[in-house]
Amino acid sequence: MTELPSGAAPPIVEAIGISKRYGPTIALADARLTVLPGESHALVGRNGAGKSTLVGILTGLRASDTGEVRFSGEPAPLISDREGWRQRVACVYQHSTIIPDLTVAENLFINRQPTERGFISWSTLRRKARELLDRWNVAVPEDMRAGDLRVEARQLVEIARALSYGARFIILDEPTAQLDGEEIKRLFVRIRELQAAGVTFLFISHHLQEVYEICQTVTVLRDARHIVTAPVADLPKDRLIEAMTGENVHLGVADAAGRVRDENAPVALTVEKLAGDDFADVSFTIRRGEVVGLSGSTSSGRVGVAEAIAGLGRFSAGAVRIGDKPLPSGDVPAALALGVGCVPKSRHKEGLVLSMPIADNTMMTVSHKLGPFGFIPPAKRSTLAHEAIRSLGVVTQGPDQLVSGLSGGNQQKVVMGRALANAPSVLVLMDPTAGVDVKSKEALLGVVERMRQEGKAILVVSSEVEDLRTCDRVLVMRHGSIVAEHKAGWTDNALVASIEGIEAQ
Amino acid sequence: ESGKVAVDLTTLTSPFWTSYNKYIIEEAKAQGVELLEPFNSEFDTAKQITGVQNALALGAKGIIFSPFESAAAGNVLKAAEKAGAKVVAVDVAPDNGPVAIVVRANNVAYGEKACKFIGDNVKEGAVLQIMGDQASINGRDRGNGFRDCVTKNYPNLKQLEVPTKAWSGEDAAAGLDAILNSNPDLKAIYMHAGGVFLAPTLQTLKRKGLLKPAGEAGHIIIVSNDGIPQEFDAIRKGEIDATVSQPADLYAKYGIMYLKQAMEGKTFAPGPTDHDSNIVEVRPGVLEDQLAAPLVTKENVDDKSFWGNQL
Amino acid sequence: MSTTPSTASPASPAIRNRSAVAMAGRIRDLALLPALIVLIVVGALVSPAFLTQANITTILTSCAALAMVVLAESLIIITGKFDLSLESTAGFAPAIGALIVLPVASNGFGLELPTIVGLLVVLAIGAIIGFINGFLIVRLQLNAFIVTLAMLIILRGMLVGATKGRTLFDLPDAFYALMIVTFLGIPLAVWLAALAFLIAGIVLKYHRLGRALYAIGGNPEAARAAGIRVERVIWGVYILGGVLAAVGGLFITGYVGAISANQGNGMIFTVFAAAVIGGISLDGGKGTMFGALTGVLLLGVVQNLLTLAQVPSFWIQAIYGTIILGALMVARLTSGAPQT
Amino acid sequence: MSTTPSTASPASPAIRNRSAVAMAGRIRDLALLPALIVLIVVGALVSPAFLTQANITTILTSCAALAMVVLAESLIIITGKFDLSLESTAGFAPAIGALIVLPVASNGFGLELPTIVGLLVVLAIGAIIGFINGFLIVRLQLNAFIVTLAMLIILRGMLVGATKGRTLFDLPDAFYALMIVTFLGIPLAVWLAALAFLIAGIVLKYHRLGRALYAIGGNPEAARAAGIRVERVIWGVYILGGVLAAVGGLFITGYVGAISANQGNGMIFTVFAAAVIGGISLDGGKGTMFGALTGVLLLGVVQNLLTLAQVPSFWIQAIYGTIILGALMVARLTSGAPQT
Ligand SMILES: Nc1ncnc2c1ncn2[C@@H]1O[C@H](COP(=O)(O)OP(=O)(O)OP(=O)(O)O)[C@@H](O)[C@H]1O
Ligand SMILES: Nc1ncnc2c1ncn2[C@@H]1O[C@H](COP(=O)(O)OP(=O)(O)OP(=O)(O)O)[C@@H](O)[C@H]1O
Ligand SMILES: O[C@H]1[C@H](O)[C@H](O)OC[C@H]1O
Ligand SMILES: [Mg+2]
Ligand SMILES: [Mg+2]
Repeated sequence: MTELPSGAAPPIVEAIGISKRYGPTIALADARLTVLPGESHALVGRNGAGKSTLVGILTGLRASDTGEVRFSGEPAPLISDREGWRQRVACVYQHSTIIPDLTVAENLFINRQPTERGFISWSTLRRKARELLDRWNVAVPEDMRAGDLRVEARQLVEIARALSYGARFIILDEPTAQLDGEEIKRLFVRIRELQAAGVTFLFISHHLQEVYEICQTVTVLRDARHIVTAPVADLPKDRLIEAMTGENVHLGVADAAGRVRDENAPVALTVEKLAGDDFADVSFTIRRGEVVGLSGSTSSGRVGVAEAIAGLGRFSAGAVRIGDKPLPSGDVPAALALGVGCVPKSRHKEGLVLSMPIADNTMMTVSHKLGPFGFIPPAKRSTLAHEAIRSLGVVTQGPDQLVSGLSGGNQQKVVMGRALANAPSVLVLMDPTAGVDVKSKEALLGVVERMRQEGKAILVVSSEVEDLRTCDRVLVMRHGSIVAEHKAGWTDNALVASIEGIEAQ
Repeated sequence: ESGKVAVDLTTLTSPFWTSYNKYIIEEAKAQGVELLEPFNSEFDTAKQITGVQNALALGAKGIIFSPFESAAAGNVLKAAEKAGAKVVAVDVAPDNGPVAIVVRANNVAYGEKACKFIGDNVKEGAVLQIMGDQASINGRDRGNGFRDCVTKNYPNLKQLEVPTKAWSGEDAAAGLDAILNSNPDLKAIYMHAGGVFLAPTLQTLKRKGLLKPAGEAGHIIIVSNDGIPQEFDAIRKGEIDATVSQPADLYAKYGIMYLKQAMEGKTFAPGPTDHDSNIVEVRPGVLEDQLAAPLVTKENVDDKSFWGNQL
Repeated sequence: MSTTPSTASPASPAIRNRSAVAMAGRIRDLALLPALIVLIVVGALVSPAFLTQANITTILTSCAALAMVVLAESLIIITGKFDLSLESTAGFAPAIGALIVLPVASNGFGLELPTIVGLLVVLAIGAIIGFINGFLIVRLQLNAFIVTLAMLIILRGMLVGATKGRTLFDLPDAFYALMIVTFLGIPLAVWLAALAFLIAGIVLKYHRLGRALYAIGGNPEAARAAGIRVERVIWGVYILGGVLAAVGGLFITGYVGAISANQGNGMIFTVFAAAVIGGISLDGGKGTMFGALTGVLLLGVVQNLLTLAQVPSFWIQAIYGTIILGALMVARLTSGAPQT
Repeated sequence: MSTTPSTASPASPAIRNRSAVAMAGRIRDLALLPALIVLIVVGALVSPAFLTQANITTILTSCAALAMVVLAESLIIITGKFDLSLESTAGFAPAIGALIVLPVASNGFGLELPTIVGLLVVLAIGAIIGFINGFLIVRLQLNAFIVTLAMLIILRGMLVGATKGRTLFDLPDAFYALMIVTFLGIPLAVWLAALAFLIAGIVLKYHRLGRALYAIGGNPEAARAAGIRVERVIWGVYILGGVLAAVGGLFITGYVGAISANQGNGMIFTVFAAAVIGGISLDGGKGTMFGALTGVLLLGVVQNLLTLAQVPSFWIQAIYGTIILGALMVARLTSGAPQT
């Protein structure tokens, strides 16, 4: 695709004819990728297209079945030569590569701790770690246990670490999926700086506007194959989506602004003077058929509130009522019984049992209702699971596939399926579309819209503008309290400014 | 003034050893010996040594111990000697001194007695040993005594063996059960330790419908070893035919007696004793009072002199 | 939304043959079958007695107690926990039941309670031990490995203490009944073990409680978020495990015809071996009752075979270990998946 | 906060008191100290002999072998793996070393090789066993628990087979030297164990290799991504573990003065108990050598104390278990963290 001007430097990485199978699954089929020095190159594709697999191959973590990888014209090092790979490419993988029981500082310098006469100098290590964290504005103590980091901080630590390797080529696999707006901005500033200093990026994201924002070239994978590589300028959004999906589709989520709502619908969820670990005195109500957004930056307390409503977290004061029934603190079964469905913040932590099939995961919240005496009739199980797979568009081999074998976006759909299975009257969705591809995201938000029309009350907890677009109003939290409310029809700028605490005028 | 005495127990979970433990306590009282709490070394030589060390720290001046293995006694003896304590070994002879005297019976002879009894009653066919732990000297001696005797004297007998780990009754039951499938016409069994193998053996035979009292057709000749009361009962009922009475009472009685004398400075010499046995110098410097371990059969099972009849 | 979300289109390369998927799930459970079949063939060649009905009964009978304890342990492992104390429960529970029934003359406590009370107490003791383990692990959040190891040592010790090391003979017949009474020539204990495995298998596969065990073992946080009462279920599984182990202990008593003060000692290694080679993952959340059962049978067949083959007793252990390792390798080769 | 990006503001909830954070890391290692101190005080009250120099030497000497094997096991557990076979290595390796040195008359093979060869072979056997375990686990990706359990059974069996169950005695003095030769009144073995713990402690804390063990135990994928040669390190740790266990076996030999065919049997439970109550997490990636050492000492002190206190022998085990459980609870209370 990309024409090499004669005499130009060779591609910083070139992968040709890459194929990879996982058992019967073809993750990559004769895929190729060429990244030129100095550019920021986007890699996009739907969930399960093979992006992460390609990343694994480009960083030497897994061997491809066929094909060849070259760095600056040289053949790639042997798989066993980790040092060789590390000099050529650094990476933030999609799955966490934090070692939970080590400190943040050590995680930053794992296997390259500064030594004096062969022994690690912990003081130097801490100092260097502090420097690195400060350069990144990562507000965590360097001697904190890394496993205690919040997802966002963990992601930032990983990014800081990848950048600190000093490699001239850096791969970021969905770095923004867990970050809030402010953090993303900071990341982009940094990427541009590094790019100006000659560093090359391969950037994976399901937020296509980010691709346009910082990338010059884009490569599209679809169904394990290479589809196109072109300058971003040549591929406007609809054509990019067409390349990703193979269909000419019009995407667009129903904006809540034009909606007609029954202002007098009964109140479904009441939150009254709720207080907990990182929030206090939070009050709001949601009526049936209403979608309310709860936004704010990472540590604003929005997740704490949402988890308290879903029974996942405890509250110390105040009350939550579903209809007119009070919800006990920290009691998921009670919340479920009262009709609260929930997509938790972290799908890996609370959302999924990776070692179990899709069917079991989706049915986990309702397993007591399926058959006599708690038995789960196989036919019912199968019907329900197929239904969930169909309605949410999960790309899978079938209900009996283990969730661990799904791509990240498809895993997210299963979490949504689990929340919906209970036929909830109140839905609490935390970052419901994290890591979900554009088209699937639409499908998920479409589900939200359908639930709304059925008269559910929906709380969308997110800092993503696109998720909040479906909301009738957005509550913004800061430092544990609600500080603003935006009716549908807000401008992006106003909302973002409010989230970040810059009172836009 | 005599000083305290420590007693080492090989295990606390075999009826033979629990009886021995009981006798030790009784004899100590009877003979006026101040006893420390006996310690259980659970078939483990290292535990035995730690136990002896601890006893010495408590000021023990005499030790009665039953090495799991002859060869493994050396460090116990050295530690005791260093602390000026006298030692009497019971049940197993240490390979070398210094030991005041050894009180035991000949375990090879146990196997031979069983072999003779079976050989005299069974002309041909399969005979089975249910073996003690082969990592213990008593298990090995009994096995070799029986095996060599059969090979030499009764070549018409086909020898079979069931091994057990740590004298496990379950191993005995499972092994016997299997052997009865491949050799349904089994003629005789020698159990190395009735204390642990009696119940599983009888239970297995009962389950397979093969427990025929002596005299009935199909009766399997069974010789046991240890001499606990349950074995005597089984002999009376005709369920088994004989057992070797390993003298738990005399082990305790003479163990305490010799130790008391040794602590008073007495030394011993080879020759006959006043209780129907001989002191023999089995190795240079190692004297052994070889107590009798009589074979108990239907004829003499009610003899009150057996310890198994006194409990 | 203009277009339907991309459902599993048959053209997608990510789609596999459905039955292949189902197979993959099964393989872990079936991994031991080839090794088991090889052993059975070898057995038939080595000894004509091996495949007789009597010998098959022998194998099943000798495995019954192990099977019960393996069942208990498997449930606990699937839930992501550990219980080492099951082996001592298998000794302690029947012993206490017997002690309260036996007269002083037979080394009992002299309470001479009715036999049925004794038997119920056996089960109750199992439940109580499981309850205490559960309390310490779930409530006090102590480490399961050490709690149950300490419990193992305590119970072993209490058994020795309560019996003064003496073996309990002359128990009421009811204590032996499970092994003595047969149906179709096979002891009740075997039927009971089979039934227990069947029920456990069905519940694990088709009942929400069973699925909850897998969910908890796979990801307790996610299970909690899905409304499963994780602590309560774990606690319950420990109690059930204790009861099953107590029943296993009654099987041993019936098998051996007495209760020695070291009944059950050393059994837990074999229990873990059977469960794990049967495909129960120590990480939790994985494995089936069928797999665990093949693990039990494999060990039972090997033991039986080694006796029938009259392997020299000095080498029998070494060969036993080698066969286990061999079976593990065969399972690895046939399943193709790394073992966890 | 107006516009500045959220830099490390002291108000941020993510920030904790730094020294508190550092403490939290330590607590796990120190958790056993209170229990240990209580025991020592109790010991001093119960028996005047307890705090004598002789008795302290007794405790240390009796713990030395356990300490070596616990060290080996801790390294392996930190790496996220398992080794049950260490106890049999502690028996097998010295036995083979002795067998090739001893004449036939002393139950040896009759090769009568020089003593130094025998001692080197002891270490080599340890290394080879570790190598084979590593091969099966790392290369063939077999389950570590079962591989090492099978290895345990095989080695136990081979030891009985090779010695025909007999005890090996009359070994060259060098086999006993570590326990016989003393320095400042304390056997070399104790010094060696202390040195080994010290080195291991330093390497684990201050060397990249040591940190690699934690990284691998914590998240092998991440460790691999960071350039750690995960397989090679795990394999190496198994080999080292084998060698350490072999040395531990030599300690036992020196302590006992002979090698019996069941040297080491049953030890592995105690090894795990010491490591885990010492704060080594079975999940891998957690724990320190200091913690493991306190675990060893705790068990040694309890054993010694129970004897000195003249606890009735029938109840000694039960009390032993209860004290372990008590220590665990004290550790839980003082550290305040759930145990893993
Ligand atoms: N280790 C694995 N074992 C089996 N299948 C795998 C494995 N890794 C990936 N796959 C499969 O390969 C395909 C490609 O997965 P990959 O993770 O590369 O997708 P992706 O493009 O990164 O998706 P997403 O956008 O959701 O992160 C998927 O069908 C996935 O299920
Ligand atoms: N069948 C499988 N077996 C093992 N690993 C798999 C399998 N399928 C996918 N994976 C791994 O897990 C990942 C699939 O999920 P993905 O990477 O999309 O994570 P994710 O859910 O997006 O992570 P995060 O929540 O942190 O964004 C792949 O990168 C792949 O390496
Ligand atoms: O040495 C053995 C003892 O003589 C008795 O027979 O019980 C089993 C073993 O302890
Ligand atoms: Mg991906
Ligand atoms: Mg993803």
